[in-house]
Amino acid sequence: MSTTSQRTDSDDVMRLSSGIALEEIVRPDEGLISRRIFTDSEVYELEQERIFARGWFFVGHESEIPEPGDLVTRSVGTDPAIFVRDDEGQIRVFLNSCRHRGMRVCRTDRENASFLRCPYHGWAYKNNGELLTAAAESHYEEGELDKENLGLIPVAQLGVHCGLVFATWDPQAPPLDDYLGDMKYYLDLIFNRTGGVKVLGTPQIWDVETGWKFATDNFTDNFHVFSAHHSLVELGMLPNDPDFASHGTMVVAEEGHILHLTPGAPTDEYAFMGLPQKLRDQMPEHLTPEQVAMAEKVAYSAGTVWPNFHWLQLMSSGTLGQRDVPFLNLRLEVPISPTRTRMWSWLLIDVDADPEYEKASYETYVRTFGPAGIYDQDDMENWEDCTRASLGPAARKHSLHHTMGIHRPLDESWPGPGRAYADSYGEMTQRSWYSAWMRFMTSGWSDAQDGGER
Amino acid sequence: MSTTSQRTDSDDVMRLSSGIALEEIVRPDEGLISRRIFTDSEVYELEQERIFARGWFFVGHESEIPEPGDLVTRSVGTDPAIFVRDDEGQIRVFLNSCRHRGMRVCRTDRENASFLRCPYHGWAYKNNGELLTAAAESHYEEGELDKENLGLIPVAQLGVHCGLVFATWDPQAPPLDDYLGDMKYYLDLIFNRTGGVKVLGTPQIWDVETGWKFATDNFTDNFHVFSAHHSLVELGMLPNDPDFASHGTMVVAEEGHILHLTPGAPTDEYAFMGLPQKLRDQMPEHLTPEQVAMAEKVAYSAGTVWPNFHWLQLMSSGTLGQRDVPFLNLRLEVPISPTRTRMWSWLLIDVDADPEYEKASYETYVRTFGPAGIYDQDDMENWEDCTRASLGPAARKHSLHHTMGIHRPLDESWPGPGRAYADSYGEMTQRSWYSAWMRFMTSGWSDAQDGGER
Amino acid sequence: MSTTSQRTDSDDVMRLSSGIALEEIVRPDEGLISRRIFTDSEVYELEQERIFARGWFFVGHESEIPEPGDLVTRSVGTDPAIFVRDDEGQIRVFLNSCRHRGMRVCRTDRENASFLRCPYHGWAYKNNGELLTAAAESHYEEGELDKENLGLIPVAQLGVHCGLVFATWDPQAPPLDDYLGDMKYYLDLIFNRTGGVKVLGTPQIWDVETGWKFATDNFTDNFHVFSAHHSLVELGMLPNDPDFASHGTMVVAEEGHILHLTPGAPTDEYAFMGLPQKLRDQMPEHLTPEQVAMAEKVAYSAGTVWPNFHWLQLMSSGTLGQRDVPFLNLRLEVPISPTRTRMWSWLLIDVDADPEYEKASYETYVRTFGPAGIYDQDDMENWEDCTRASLGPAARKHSLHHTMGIHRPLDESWPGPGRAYADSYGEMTQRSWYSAWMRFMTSGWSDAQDGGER
Amino acid sequence: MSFLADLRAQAQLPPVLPHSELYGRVSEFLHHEAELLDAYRFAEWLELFSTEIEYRMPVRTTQFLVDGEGFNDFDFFVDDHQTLMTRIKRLETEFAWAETPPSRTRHFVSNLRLTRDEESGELAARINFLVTRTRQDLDYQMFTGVRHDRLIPDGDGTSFKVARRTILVDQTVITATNLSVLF
Amino acid sequence: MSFLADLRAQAQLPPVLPHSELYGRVSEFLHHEAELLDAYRFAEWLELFSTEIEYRMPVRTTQFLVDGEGFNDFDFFVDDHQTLMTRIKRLETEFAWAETPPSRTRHFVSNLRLTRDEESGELAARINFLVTRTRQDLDYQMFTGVRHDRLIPDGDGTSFKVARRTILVDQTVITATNLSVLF
Amino acid sequence: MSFLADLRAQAQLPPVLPHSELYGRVSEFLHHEAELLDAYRFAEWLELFSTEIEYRMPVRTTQFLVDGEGFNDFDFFVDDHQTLMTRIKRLETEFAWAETPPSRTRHFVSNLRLTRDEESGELAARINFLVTRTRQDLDYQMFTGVRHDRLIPDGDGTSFKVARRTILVDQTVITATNLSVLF
Ligand code: FES
Ligand code: FES
Ligand code: FES
Ligand SMILES: [Fe+3]
Ligand SMILES: [Fe+3]
Ligand SMILES: [Fe+3]
Repeated sequence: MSTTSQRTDSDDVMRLSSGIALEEIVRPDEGLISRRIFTDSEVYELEQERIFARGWFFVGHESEIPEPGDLVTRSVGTDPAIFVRDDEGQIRVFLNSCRHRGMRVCRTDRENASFLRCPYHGWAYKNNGELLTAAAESHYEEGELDKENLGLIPVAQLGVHCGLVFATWDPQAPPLDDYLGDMKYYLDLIFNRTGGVKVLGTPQIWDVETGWKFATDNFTDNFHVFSAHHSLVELGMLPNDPDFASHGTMVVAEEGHILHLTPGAPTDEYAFMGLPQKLRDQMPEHLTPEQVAMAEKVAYSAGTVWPNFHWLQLMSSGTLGQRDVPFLNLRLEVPISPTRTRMWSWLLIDVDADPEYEKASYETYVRTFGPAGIYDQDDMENWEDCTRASLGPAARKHSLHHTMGIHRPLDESWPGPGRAYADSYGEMTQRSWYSAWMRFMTSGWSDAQDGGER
Repeated sequence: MSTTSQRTDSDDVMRLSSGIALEEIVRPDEGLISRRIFTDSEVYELEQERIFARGWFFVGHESEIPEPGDLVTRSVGTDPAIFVRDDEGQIRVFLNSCRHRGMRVCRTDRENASFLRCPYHGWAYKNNGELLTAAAESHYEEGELDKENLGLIPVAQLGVHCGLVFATWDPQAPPLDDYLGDMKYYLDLIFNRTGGVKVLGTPQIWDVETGWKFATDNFTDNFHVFSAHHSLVELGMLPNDPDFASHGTMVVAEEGHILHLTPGAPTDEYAFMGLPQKLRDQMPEHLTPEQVAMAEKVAYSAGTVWPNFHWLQLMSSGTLGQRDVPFLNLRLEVPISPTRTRMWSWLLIDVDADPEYEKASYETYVRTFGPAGIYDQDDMENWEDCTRASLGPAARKHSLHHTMGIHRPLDESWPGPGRAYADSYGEMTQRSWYSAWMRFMTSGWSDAQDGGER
Repeated sequence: MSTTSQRTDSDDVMRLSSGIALEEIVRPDEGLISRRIFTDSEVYELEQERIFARGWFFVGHESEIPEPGDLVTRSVGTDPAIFVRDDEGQIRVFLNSCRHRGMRVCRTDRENASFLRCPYHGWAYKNNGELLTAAAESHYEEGELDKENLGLIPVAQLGVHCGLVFATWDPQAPPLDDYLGDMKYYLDLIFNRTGGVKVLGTPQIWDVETGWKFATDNFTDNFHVFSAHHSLVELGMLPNDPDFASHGTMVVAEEGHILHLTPGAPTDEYAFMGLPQKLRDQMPEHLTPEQVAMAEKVAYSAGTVWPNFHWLQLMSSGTLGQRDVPFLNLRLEVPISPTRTRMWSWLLIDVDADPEYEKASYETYVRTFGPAGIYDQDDMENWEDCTRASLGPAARKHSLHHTMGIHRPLDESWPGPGRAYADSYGEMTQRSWYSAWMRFMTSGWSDAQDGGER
Repeated sequence: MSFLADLRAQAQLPPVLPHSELYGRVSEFLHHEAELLDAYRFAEWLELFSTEIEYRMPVRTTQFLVDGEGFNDFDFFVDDHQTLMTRIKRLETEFAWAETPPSRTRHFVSNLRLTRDEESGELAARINFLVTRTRQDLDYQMFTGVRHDRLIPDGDGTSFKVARRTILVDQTVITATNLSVLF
Repeated sequence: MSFLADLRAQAQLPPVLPHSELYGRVSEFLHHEAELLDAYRFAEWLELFSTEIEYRMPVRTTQFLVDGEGFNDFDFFVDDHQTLMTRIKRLETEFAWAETPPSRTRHFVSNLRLTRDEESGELAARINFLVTRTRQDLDYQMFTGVRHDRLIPDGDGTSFKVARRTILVDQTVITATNLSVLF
Repeated sequence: MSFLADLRAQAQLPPVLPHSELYGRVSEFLHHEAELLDAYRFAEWLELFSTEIEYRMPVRTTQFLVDGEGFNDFDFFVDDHQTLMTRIKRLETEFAWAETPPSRTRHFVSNLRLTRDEESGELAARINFLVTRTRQDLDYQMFTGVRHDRLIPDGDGTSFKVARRTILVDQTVITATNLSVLF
């Protein structure tokens, strides 16, 4: 649905058609975010154009399509896409829609193909996107069929960092390298710590009846664990200490790119993300000494590349009486409607992991996270019930409160880039996320990514 | 969805974004109401702001939460709410949404609780709404957490009449006492006739695929019975006389607050609402002589407190060959979408009723009304098929016809307040309802409730 | 939902509320049609008013209601309608909505009735639409109930050609005869070829999760067959020649009224639409010699009366090893939402067909077309996947390509009316369809139907 | 509620096993009954019920498990033989609009468990039910839950009468318009 | 319609009871058949049908009950052995797009009733069917109704062939895109 | 995947027929198990499982049929006895929010097929499952698929323990919020 929301130059604010200005109802600096933006369909439609048609989005990991012709189907933003390695070995991402009549060209989740033939009329594309043959070509008169320009529609830009493939539909977007900026330092810390990481198997995908931002908001939130996952506290599988996950650092690497790095119990087991010694030993080769020192103090980390891509580097146990085991999980929220979101979740493993560790990491992830995970399932319940409570005309006049740490001083001693804050309980990261959201919603690219939390 | 509907001061009408003025398509004085307003999503969205965020809504009956800590979950307007008796015994109504991240704080239909703990991060509220503890409180810097002002959001105003609890989200709304005005006289007649009434058990709740106003329109409509419930005529359970329910009075107590009072067969059995003698004997103690005389002539009554709360005081039988038994039923329509509505239905019983009568009244209600009732189920069929026939672009250009009794003279002899009309077949009540609807849709509170049917 | 889309006189284009002009994104002359118009809800809402409230729509065939009182329920445009033969034998079409409170008056798919009684309050209408009795008539005061003017709402205009009944809700629409114009020549060719055609049994009805125009676009598309129905090529039931269905003629009879006439294999079996000799022999009696000569070269024909009515005159086989048999199929798309469409499909048979041929034609149709047909089921898959690939904010910025035959010269030798093109592979017909769509969407009736493809 | 305790007590009795004749006959009986309902053969259906039938569907609410299963003191159905008869006669008029024209229902009888009280000879049958409904041109609606029947032998003991039926629905909010369907 | 009368006549025969061997074998046969369909083993599935198979799904309309059950003179399926074979061969090509990539269907066989014509030895089996379908990343679609099969003993009499199948759907409007699914 | 080959091999064994005592006992066992789950009697439910239980639900993807049924190397569940115990203990806390307050589930056990390995005496039971869920005031959610169980005789041989359970879901995208439900 289109809307008449517009930026009025006269007063320089973004007004919804009801006259409400986004600037009035979303005030990240004060930690006040209106419930309205989480469920409103006009805001949702604006997001499609201003965020999902413009931003950088995670597509997948290089390791998912190792061989020429390997192909999986994905979403880029909210558009269906093909993530393929072409016959030359180059990674490409295309809109999954035939240039002719718009048919989904690839209709499986995964296959290996040198060319893709559209079922409708048979247009055939090479896996590098070129149009090989149209249908009934001889029936086009001269000049009617510009085959050169009718290949699959590629994303406007594609970028890879640590094997993580991102893409944007916007040619005006800054290059990925600039977009990630100081976040690369932390992506390296997580994804480049050893001789590389790879995706295990296939992602889990499931739909949750939630506005997408309720899910997104949850990922760098460390202090929900004690309550939201209190069943595990009750079972003795999490420390019975409300502050247990607070002894770390929260970082705003760039506006909207946010993370925390948090130590576990003060034992060697929880050092270096809990990785096996063999993998720990690889770190100095791949990380700077500063990063290695940082990694030593990390058992738990979550980060968000704005807007909807997250990593979870966690240690947990899915089994009473068993030790915590680390795993590295990637997450993506793809909005389906104002109140429905598709969740994607991948498990990564260090390529040099031993089989026993890989198995333990795999089983721990599956048991604790993903739709059947004994942690994750309660998160979804929260997102859905937040959504349902934010739909009515009374509720949407009220703000959520993200005020924790508004006055917290910067941790000037932090060696890494970005704005760091001691104590990994806080809402600095979410405020930064909503600041970035406001930039996207109200500005063009030129001013969408400068500055920090004011 | 937001809209650009607005009141244009220049021509002083409320225009939809298509340019259509509500004043043109809704003309209660002429009995012409456009099908458009029953299913249109822009009208629905306007209703959310202009009616459901502003009006007075039935929440429940005091007897549903007799003990401190008793709590049931409800809707107030279209927002989720908690209806609770606090530890001091005071009745309170709150938005069911945590001040922190908006989570539904109470997630059952009923419980008894001294405090409510939010699952997400653990904020705990006392049952009087005060915030007892937030999460990770020590991680807030000074001034970041204003606990005093972060209690559950109460309704703006709460009012009780005859144990019926009403609430509004609008601080500008007139007090309930003023809002009900002359309707209190009739509420007293029904709900204060004996030593009090109480809710039996729990409400029935069910969803109907109808625009909410098709249901609302039906409640004071007495002349649908002979056709809509003709199966009961056929079985001999209703008189085979199309005029059988017409020998009463229709009253517009205040604009939008409407009712009828209708006698049954001219026997003692149908006098005084058909109540057992023991209860009839209580009437003089609770009602004025004028009201007692009125009650004597009532077997059937239905009334609406604008917009969506109704009583049904009826006598019927769910069983071939068995006598009619009275019951007192409360109804509420809560819109879910332009074409979907949640129906709530409560059964009340006089507190001094004998067990046998209570049982008979209960069984009669369950068998005849509610979703499985042999009367009610046919009403829902009508509402749904009215809705489906009113969706198309041709249908919505045409008006429904509520013209019966436009020229009917006032019954000047009527002893009670309000505008009364002899003959309880007529559409005076619905016209008044739509007049009130127009006031709410087009005006502020100052002019939303004066005047009468012109 | 209403919108603020409007034609701005200043720049004389039709702008969506986002500012996009339809004229920019739909350019039939260039064969460029934006994906946006296929799934956008603002466009959908505009279509309701500008197309479905104004156009001429197929209602049914006279033979479906042969006897007085025969009645079937239909859609006219997107409004529910009653298609009835009154007691005088006259065919009538009414909005299926009671004048009183809007109830569906007829609630079956088919019945025979002299009058229709509304379930809600019992208003009774004669099958010519007149209001016979209202409810509680004696309770209306004088002048309150204008029975003369409260009959069922008839369509504004009704027209019949070759037994095909069309109707429009728009009194300003040109008469059917003018609207069909030169298309009548071809309708005669198909529907008046023998001593008449009649509907067999009852239509098949099913819902497809597609924008309606993706389905509509497919009907005069001849060159999809080789790919979309390639399973039948593989089985040897279609020629293994991509050009096999190209040797005919495409005709734009009037802007938007389009068809193709295509020969089959060059044998007598495929001449004269493959009809049995007995029926072929009737042709000279009903058609002009020119038309008979035309019919001789037709095995396959599909045509569209703008916007959503189609015929399919085809020869096919549902059984390996069995000969092709002809059938005549009527189709209608009724939009339910921007992405959902109800499909109607009727089978016609020549009234003078022998039982064996009728049976063979019937079985062939059922096995090959309709929801279980081994051809048709793959078409629906295409429409749904086109729809799903056209929803996102990236996809909707891109156009579909209907460029085949843009420069194709007219076939000046064609004896029939309209603009004809040799070669029945081409997108001339669809471009004409979208030109008509643009006229309807942007103009009033006076200029909605002149001119041709520029 | 007390009726739940009663139902639970019956469920504790040793099961009559599926390969037994008794289970077979009860299974056939319940399938036959379902067929009668779906075929609008209501009068025949009612003949399968004892004149003492207690037919009940309690209202359910969402409560914490510690507070019970959410069946409180209210019902959607509380019928006896005469009221069921009334419902059926009503359906047979041409004016019961909720079922005129008729819905198409399908009663799926699943997971039959059977117990027998050795002393009284009474049988307790419980099933998982799935009832689908479509009417006019509308999409499916659905009802699920557990149904507990007390059966008493009838005639020569090879057939039965339903003496008590308790229908425990899964939904707290009936999302399917109305309960014009029998269970 | 006449075929309905025929089906009703068969249903009047005394039931073969669920604990009997015959019922057990028919039950196993129908479950086996359902499994073959859901596992895309179409050729094996067709082997369970007599070469004389009449396979039919009539179109349903909403009518008043007094006017019948709404099955009029039109069908969604009217197949014989050769046309079923054609469907199956088609599904085995890689180009039957409605099922390429394949849907995931699940055929639930419920409420089996069985009768046997003592004279001819022919069996009539009727079930309530629920068929669910999901394909690609889409949500569920659903089909329900009653299916009537005429079975003839096969081989040593312990297995069967389906000689006639009549599929009576509950919906008048198929809300599930198409009927690329077999029943 | 190799586990599919294993399951297919078992399915090739001759069927234990529905009228047999063994089938009857397995049927009763599975219905009993389903009832325990729907009644939140999780501890009793787990007693029906061998301590060696392998409990698994693989993730499914849409692939062309020639590429297989779409079960690749990832799971939604990969549990053993100790992890199932952990899930159950968790559900018994009052803080497992996804099930506090509890969902109302209904497990429909359908199309039971049973085979027996003559040598080992092990049983393989496969069913079509339909699980419906409603919670709070929400509409139905649904899960379907095939479930393969390896059963081993327990005690005097009249009951069983589940030694391996493989749950093959039909959906590639779980459209039902989460998998807080057990199968
Ligand atoms: S839509 Fe792809 S070839 Fe026509
Ligand atoms: S949402 Fe309630 S405590 Fe955070
Ligand atoms: S709605 Fe038809 S009679 Fe009242
Ligand atoms: Fe969490
Ligand atoms: Fe009524
Ligand atoms: Fe086709």
